[in-house]
Amino acid sequence: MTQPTPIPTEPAPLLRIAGLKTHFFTDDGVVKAVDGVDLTVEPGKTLCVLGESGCGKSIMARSILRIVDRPGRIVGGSITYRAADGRSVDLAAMSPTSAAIRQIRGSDIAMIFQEPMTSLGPIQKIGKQIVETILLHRRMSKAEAKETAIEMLNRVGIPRPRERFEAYPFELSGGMRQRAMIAMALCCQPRLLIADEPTTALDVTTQAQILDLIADLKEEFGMAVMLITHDLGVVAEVAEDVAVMYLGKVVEKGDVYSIFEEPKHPYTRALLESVPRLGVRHAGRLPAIEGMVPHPLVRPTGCPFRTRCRAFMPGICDVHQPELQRQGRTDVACFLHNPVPAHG
Amino acid sequence: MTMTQTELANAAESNIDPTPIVLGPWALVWRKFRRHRLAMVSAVVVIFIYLVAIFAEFLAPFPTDQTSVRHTFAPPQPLALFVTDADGTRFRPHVKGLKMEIDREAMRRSFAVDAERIIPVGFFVKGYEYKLLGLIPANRHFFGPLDPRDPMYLWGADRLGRDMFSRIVMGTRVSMSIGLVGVAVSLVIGVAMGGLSGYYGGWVDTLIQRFIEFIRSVPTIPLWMGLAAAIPLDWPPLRTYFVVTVIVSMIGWTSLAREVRGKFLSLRGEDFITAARLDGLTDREVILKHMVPSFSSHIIASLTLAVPLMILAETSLSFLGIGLQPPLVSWGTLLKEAQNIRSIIEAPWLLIAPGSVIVVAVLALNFLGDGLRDAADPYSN
Amino acid sequence: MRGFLLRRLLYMIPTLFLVSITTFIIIQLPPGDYLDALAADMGEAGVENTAVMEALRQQYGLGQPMYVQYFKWMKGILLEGNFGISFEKNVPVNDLIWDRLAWTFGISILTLMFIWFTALPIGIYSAVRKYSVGDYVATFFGFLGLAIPNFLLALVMMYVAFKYFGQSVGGLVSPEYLNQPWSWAKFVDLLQHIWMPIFVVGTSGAAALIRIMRANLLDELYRPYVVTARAKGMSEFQLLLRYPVRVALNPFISTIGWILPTLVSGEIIVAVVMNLPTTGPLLLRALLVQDMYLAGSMILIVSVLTVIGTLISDLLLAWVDPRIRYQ
Amino acid sequence: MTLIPKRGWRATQVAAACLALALSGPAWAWQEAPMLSKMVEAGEIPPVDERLPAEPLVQEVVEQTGEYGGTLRRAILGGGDQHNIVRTIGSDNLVRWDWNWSEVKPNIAKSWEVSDDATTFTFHLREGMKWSDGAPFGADDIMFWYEDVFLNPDLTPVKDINFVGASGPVEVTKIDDLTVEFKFGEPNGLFIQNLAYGFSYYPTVFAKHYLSQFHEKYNPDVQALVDAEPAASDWVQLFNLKAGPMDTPLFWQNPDRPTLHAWHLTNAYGSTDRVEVVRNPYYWKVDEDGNQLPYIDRITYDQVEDVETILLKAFNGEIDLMLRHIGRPSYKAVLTDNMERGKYRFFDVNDLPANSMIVMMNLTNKDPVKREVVNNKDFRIGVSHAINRQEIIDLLYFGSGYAAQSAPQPGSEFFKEEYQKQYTEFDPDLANEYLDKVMPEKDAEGFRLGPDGNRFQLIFLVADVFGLQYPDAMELIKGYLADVGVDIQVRATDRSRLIALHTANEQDAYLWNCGGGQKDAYTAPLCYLPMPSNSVSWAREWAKWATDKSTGEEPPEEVKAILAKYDSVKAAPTPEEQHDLMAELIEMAMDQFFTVGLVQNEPVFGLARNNVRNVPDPLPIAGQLWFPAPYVAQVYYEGGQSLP
Repeated sequence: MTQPTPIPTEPAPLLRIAGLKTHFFTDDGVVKAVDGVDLTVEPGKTLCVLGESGCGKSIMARSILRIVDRPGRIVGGSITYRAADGRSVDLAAMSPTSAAIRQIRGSDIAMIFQEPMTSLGPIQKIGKQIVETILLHRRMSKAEAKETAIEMLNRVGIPRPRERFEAYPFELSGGMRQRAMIAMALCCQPRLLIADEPTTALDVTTQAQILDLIADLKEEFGMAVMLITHDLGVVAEVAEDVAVMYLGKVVEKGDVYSIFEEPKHPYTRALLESVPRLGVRHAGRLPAIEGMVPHPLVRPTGCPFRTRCRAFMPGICDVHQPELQRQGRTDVACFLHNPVPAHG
Repeated sequence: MTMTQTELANAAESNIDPTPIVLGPWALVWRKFRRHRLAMVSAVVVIFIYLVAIFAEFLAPFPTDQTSVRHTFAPPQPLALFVTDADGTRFRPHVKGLKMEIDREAMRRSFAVDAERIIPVGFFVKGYEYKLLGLIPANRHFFGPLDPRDPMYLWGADRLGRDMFSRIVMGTRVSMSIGLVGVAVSLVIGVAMGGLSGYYGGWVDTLIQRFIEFIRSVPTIPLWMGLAAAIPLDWPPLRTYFVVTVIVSMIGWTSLAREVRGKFLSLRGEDFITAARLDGLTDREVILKHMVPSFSSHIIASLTLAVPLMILAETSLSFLGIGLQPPLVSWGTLLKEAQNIRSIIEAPWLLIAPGSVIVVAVLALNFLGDGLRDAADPYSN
Repeated sequence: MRGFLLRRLLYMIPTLFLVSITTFIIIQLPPGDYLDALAADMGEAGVENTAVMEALRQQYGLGQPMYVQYFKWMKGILLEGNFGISFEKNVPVNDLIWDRLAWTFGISILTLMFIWFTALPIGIYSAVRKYSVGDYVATFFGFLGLAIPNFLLALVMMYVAFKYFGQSVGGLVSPEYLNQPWSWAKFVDLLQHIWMPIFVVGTSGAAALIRIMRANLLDELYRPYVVTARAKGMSEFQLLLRYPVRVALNPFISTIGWILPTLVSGEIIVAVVMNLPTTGPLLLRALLVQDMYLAGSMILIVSVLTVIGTLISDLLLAWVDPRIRYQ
Repeated sequence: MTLIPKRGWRATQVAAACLALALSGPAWAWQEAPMLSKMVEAGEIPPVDERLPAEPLVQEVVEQTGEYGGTLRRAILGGGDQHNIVRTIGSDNLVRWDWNWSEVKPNIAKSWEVSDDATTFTFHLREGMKWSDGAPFGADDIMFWYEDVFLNPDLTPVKDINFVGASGPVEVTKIDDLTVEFKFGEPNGLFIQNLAYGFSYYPTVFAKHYLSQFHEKYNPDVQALVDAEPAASDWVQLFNLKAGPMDTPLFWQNPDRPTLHAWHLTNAYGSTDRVEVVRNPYYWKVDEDGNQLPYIDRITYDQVEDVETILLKAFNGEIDLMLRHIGRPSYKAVLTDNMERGKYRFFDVNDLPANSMIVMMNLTNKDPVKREVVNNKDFRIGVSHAINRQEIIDLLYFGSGYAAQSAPQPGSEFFKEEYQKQYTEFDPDLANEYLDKVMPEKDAEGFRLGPDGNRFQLIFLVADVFGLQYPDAMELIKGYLADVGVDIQVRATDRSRLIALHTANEQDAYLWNCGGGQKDAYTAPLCYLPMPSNSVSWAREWAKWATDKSTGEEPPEEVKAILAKYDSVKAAPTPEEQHDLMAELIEMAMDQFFTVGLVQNEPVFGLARNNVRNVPDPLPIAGQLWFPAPYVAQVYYEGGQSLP
């Protein structure tokens, strides 16, 4: 962070992540799952975090709520959350078990997960799990909480919500479960919803319904959404802002139009090329990104993407680490665009 | 993500850093196991115990049935390494002699250390004859008094003046093999029954589950007593030993079968099993080539945990007087002989020595099994 | 659910039938009969009385073929609830066992409570703080509890109680309270004695339970639903108890049904060493002297308890785990 | 059930009082225990003068006149330990042995006469003697036993050998209410001796007034009682249940049954944690000062499951007087250590069988080869010489005891050192010499071959009985015999299986002991000639033949001669003739050398709290001699209660 962040013209961001590093201290070595991420989430906007599996986007999201399982630990950076009363807190500095962070979880920032099958308590009724959340954060009686929960179930499009209130997770279909999850996440009207690949496990039709639902609710509640996905289609559909992550770093970010129209980072480009498009004929196979994601313990020196980069520049990319810098309409971390530092 | 997977084949040619070697499942198990330090230590202990069992005669300085009138209830003699006399201090392993006095009124012998009398102890000394591994005639023993007629009771002597150390060493063979043989019997029955039950399901499963429930509903001790009492008396001790082992293994196979069944049930729905079936493999092949390997590490772990149960079961049998009979020596029979107030008060070593050996062996086996179980699923966590 | 229950009840019939036959065979397996045992007792006392034997052989109907004895016995049980008489005590089996069964259940339940109250927290701790010093200590003592044969522990504890506390050993009450009606003082005396068998029997049970709880909980602790609960803002303790522990407890609930029968017959040796008025010593003695109907009835009762216990376990499991219930 | 004795007492009360007034002179002023005085005051029982017979037995005390009071605490094993009670309170027969076991004295019978030909025995009972419920005891009770129990084939399918002569069972006749006559078809010189031993309790334990209700002859409605008793299906079973033999648990499971014992049961043995017996207010013995016995109020038997617990109880001072279970050499040391804590002392017990450890080889083995070999006396001599008895004694018994054959022991009128010492010296060469005469051939491993050319092998059964470490001894014996080329296999088993096997004549050999070392040589010569027995069988088939010529197997002439000699002992009318004939018999038996005796133990011991007095020391006991039972009544506590 050599440069001061430019003073935004828009209202202050809801969440500002700066230099976040979340590392896993395993017996085999340190896995740098998140290694210096800078992001901002604007109020009422949808940010899509895009990246392959294992690029650290889920860990980054969990770091915000401080629910990273051991042996993972935040080792650097800050997560500044601006609360409704205008005060800012650094979530990264909080103890993960403190009452302060627990108040934010579920209430200010809620999260839904990719596996609706396993993300709900298996032997507790759906309704009970929602009511539990409400009672954690809102002062109301159990009966009121129940009504709120049923109302919420209704709102997320679950038919016969009063009946479903008494259902167990395994009695619901995947889509219904994800709706229930969303109901649970939104029951306290959070200001930020983090959705971690919420549609991966669902079939295509349901995926669309869920995405629509999230978009609708976002409008309705005026909340911000951080959507984590590897699916460019999803990004295209719902995103306002996009951040592309690779190996624990944001390699490019910007508004969705800029990224799609003018991707700058070779990785972003490769991602976009690998998506089949209607009306575009490919000569042979769909182009794919060469190579594999490196082993988490063997991070390449210099630019993390250099091992797979078609524009690899020996002597530069394997020596220096590119920083995220504003280039035109997006921020990008690539020496094709950024100046190469004089010394390593 | 599909794109990385499709590119696997091309990966080698591109500018790739050396990726860590991809380990096979067994290597992964071993790697995880190695990290479990307690289990590693236990593994060493268990191997040591089995070595003792194999080379028992070589390690035991005296025959198990060698009695000594002058040394009934002789206390343990500490092994000293150095001798200090007029010529200075020299390395000379020895034990001190014992002076015995008889208190006729209280009917007891009391022993005092005879500091004057030094019984030199050496390695690879000559002693009683035996067959190493049951084949090679030998008379050398790992250590013992230089003169085999001299007394040396490192762990004390029992009521007939027999050397407890030798008896425990020899008992290791019976006790530890009862565990192994018993487990082997349990394994065969358990995997067969559990496998059938879990693989076929339906009425086979119902039948076998009812059968297991039935076996388990018969209380163990009466079952043991009934079976043990039905052994004809004119059977030689070794055959009786084998039957006792089979009896002991009755407790093991049902739980193993349940475990195997559970694994089968969960595997049955897995894609790779379905794929194997669609490939036209016979049931036998599917079971042996695909299912058994995928849970064999679990089975090994449960087996390791079953061995100590068998060892303890044998001690219970011995306690009831329906287990092994003299002249066979096992830890259980040794413990039974010491199971009385008199031993606790007058000769605690009779209880402590076999008791601690059992505890150590069972502990080690349990830790080992625990470590194996933790390591058994290399993909967990 | 009703179909499930009905099916299970139906399965019980052949199992119980098989159990009754096996029981009968087991008690007949050893050569000889009660009179041989009686003769042995008399012989060891130096008493020679051959005339008595013949009279008693008729008294006990021991000359009849086995299947006749079996049918007589079963008929009595099924039609009149009459388990036959004890040869050695010469009273109906019914008069002997219920009292002792009550004691056994009492001790079993207390032991169970002891096990649960000690083992569950330790097991949970052990899982949550996996590989911590506390976990190693718990593991070590857990396995130690498993490794020490119960009867050894019983004898040593009795000796310690005698030697250092001057306590009257054996039994559940001091001699002065034997055959006395219940009073507060007797109850206090009972409490002073009863902890010992509970501890001895409980240690190995607790040890096993710690291990199982730890393993079960470790399986659950990193499941996504735990993360969900955490993301909701629940405190660690709350979410631990409400979600993973609750799920990890299921296997235990399913073993409640098993506990009674194992404690009835499983701790025979401890009961003998510690002189408890439970079914164990009675059963052992009955087996040793081939007190046929007494031994047979007790084995049968234990077996029936096991079968019923399994049923109860399955029902309980279905009750606490909706996933099973709705299958 | 409890109603009946009460009614009986009321019915007889008047008559008894009249009798007492009319017949008992006021020569004695009887004293009674304080606990009974209270009961008299409360009107629960009649005064002592009316309870005692006109001529109570005046019991000589061992040390001095005692004090009343206290509870004698003992422990009893959970099952099969009825002899624990029998031997403290059970043995009170028509006549008794004195406490030195030297002479038969009056007991329930105040006197008796024997006809010159030793066929007829007339007993005079004590006038005004009562059962423990207060009902009078008399000749009718004995006749009830004889006519309705003993002669009833359902109740007594096999007659007790003590009441059967060669020509049939004894004939008992009532002369008057206080006189009965026992008449045998031929002389029975041992009858009085036999009657003094424990088993002969039969005539005086069947209380007619109580038991007749269970007898179909006296109670036509007995079926109603049968129906009410779940443990019985007909009146015979019911009767046996209410009137079981004393040496089985049955007797001690009916607390309602009136007895003539010093204490009577308050609850049934086996059903609770403690069996308690309380003094019989009608006990018919007094001390020399006219105090009614017993001195001690009650005896408790705490039921335990394990001998170890009894030991711990003894250490804790919770055992007041006991020798059963704990008087074993191996416990001596720990008991000595805790003497101060438990406040007890030891007394000697003269338990001297013919031998404590006898190798009984089956002379009527089903296997012809084994039978041929073991029947050869040279084989048995060889075996005897091969065994190192001193080592067994040193190892197992701390050197106490001595090598001995099964023979009359020192102190016995038949003792001869040559009997005791024959073939006992340890001499493997001599053993080999004898064995070579029987089985000269050996196989490659040095084991002798039997006459059929196969290795000769005997399977020895061994059970851990008498607390004498038989299994350990057997391991040693196995080694000794292997040294002289005899292959034996040891099979440890429990007692009942051992009994089952040898009563089926399916054993080769086993270790046991044998009575007949002392006075009981006359009545229990189990190792001198083949006799039917539950536990001793070295020639079961011959013994069968001896009792019934149509069964078993005819023994060789020498054995038949011994059997005939025993008949002549029984027929001899005078003690002198009996002695001479018995001595001849023993001489013959010693020459036959039926069994190989190994060890004679030194006297064992009993334990008494320090203030327990009047304990016979040494106390003789034997299989038949149920001591100290008749003499516990005069045991007392100094201070009237057990030490705290």
